[in-house]
Amino acid sequence: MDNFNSIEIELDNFTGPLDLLLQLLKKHKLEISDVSISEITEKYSEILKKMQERKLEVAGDYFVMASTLMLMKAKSLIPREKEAFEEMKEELLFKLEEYEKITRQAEVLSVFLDKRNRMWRRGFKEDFALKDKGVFVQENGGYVLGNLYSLLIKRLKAIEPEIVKRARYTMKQVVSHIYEVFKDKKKVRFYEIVKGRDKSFIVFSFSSVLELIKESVLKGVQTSTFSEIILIKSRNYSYKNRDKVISRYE
Amino acid sequence: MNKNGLKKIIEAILFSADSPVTIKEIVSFLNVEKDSVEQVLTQLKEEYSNRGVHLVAIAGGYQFLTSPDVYNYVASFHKRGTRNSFSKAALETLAIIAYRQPVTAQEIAALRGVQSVSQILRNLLEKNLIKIAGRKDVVGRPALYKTTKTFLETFGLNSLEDLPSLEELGVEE
Amino acid sequence: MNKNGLKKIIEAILFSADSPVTIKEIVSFLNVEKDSVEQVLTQLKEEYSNRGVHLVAIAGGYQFLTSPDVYNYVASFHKRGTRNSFSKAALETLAIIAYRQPVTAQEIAALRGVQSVSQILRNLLEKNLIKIAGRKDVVGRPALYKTTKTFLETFGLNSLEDLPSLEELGVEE
Repeated sequence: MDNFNSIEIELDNFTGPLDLLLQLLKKHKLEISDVSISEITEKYSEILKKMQERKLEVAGDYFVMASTLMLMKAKSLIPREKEAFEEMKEELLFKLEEYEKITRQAEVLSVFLDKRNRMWRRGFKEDFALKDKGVFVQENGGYVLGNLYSLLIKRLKAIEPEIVKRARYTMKQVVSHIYEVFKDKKKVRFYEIVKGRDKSFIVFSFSSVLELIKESVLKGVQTSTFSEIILIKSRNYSYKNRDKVISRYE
Repeated sequence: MNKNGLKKIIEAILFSADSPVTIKEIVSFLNVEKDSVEQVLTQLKEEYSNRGVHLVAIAGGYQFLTSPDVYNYVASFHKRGTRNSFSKAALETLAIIAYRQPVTAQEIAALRGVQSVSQILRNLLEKNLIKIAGRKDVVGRPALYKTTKTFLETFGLNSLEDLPSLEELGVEE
Repeated sequence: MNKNGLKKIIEAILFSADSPVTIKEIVSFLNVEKDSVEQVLTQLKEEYSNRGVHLVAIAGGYQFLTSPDVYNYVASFHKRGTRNSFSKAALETLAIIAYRQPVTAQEIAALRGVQSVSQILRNLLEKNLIKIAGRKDVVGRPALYKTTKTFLETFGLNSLEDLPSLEELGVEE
């Protein structure tokens, strides 16, 4: 067994099982064959073990490859499984070859990147355009939107799951609740309507109240811009006829 | 370092800087004579004097700026770009309309957690990025908004199906 | 507009833009012959070829960039060290998309021998290096990924054709 400390293979630097296998084959100048499969399997498993010992997070992908190698090893030992072994070998070789091409192409990109990184664009831009710098939509407009939308949804989910799904309340419920609150009262602070309720209820209440004000069911009074809204029963409020109004809401 | 090498370095530094660079900064950075830096700057100024870009002594330092006689062209060239530039609020609003259409202003405001989006909607309507596509059959009959073909063009989409799904974006529905 | 006037304007526009400007944009903005724009660009490229700043054909357009041979000085002057860097896995993923586009996430994962590449794809999408360009017409209609103009800019490529083929790399197809 090799002394793993001397292996220059970086344990935490594989991009996947194919990468690990390829590095292993190169390092030990091995080829995948019935003679060497046992050795390869052993070395591969040994590295996985090392990775686990080092508490590196080893993705399941690596174990799938390990079991493939073990299966190949088993087949290589049984004469009548020779053909099956050859098939598996061909498939693995093909994958490795394709993967090797990709590593070459990745190297090409890395060379281009290196050269580009040695050039600087102009840092200063005279402000010919807007003062308020907007997000410039490039080719990825759809993704920009999608990403924003997903952030919105995530944000909302954290504070208020109901708005995202189907709202827990209907306008009907909220309006009916408002009618109840005003049943024995002439004047109510907006806060009293939504006291102890969640955000989506507040949102619905706010828009319902606006509607009811428009319909002269309620009157809204605010002493200054951000002060509390005080609601007062108005001429169209009628507890008896409430169902007629409520039914108009969805 | 020969003269031409020094000139190249100073030129590149001035070009890539985002504010004027002083002679002192260059001298102390390159550890060269003040004289030679001044000579290079004079030479660069001279070489650029009849170009579209000038080297200008400004705010105690030096900076490359576009020449004043082509300013109008440059300014209007870059203003064209603002057509496709949006505030984040506008983009959020567009995102909601794109994903949930048809939606009402109220629903958009609720999702964005703001009181009103009417100003933004007016703006987007003006730019022809959204349209009113009917009214919702509830009290007040609020307008229902949808995205337009211009929207698709502006965002480089073939169809609304090109919008990545929430799943692809790593969000569970 | 005489030749020198045109040159000044184009120079100033390119100089002040923060991303590559295409010939097409200049032609349509200035309403001049494509030929004369091309001539000016060739001339400018030539004039800047031995300076600290070069005119570079990139991402299908033109952009002034500092010359690579003064990189060290510029970088240490601005105290900006590492620039764009990518993990090996991200580079492999980009290589697959660049060379085989359009591809699905599943195809990328299979080629790399891993179960999932969604995290890397999200990352690349966020950086605007790749985009979703339609959907494959198979069950599930998976997204097809392509590289973007930002990818070309980031890697200093003028077009995808600049990428050497496997044959040129000495690999049999």
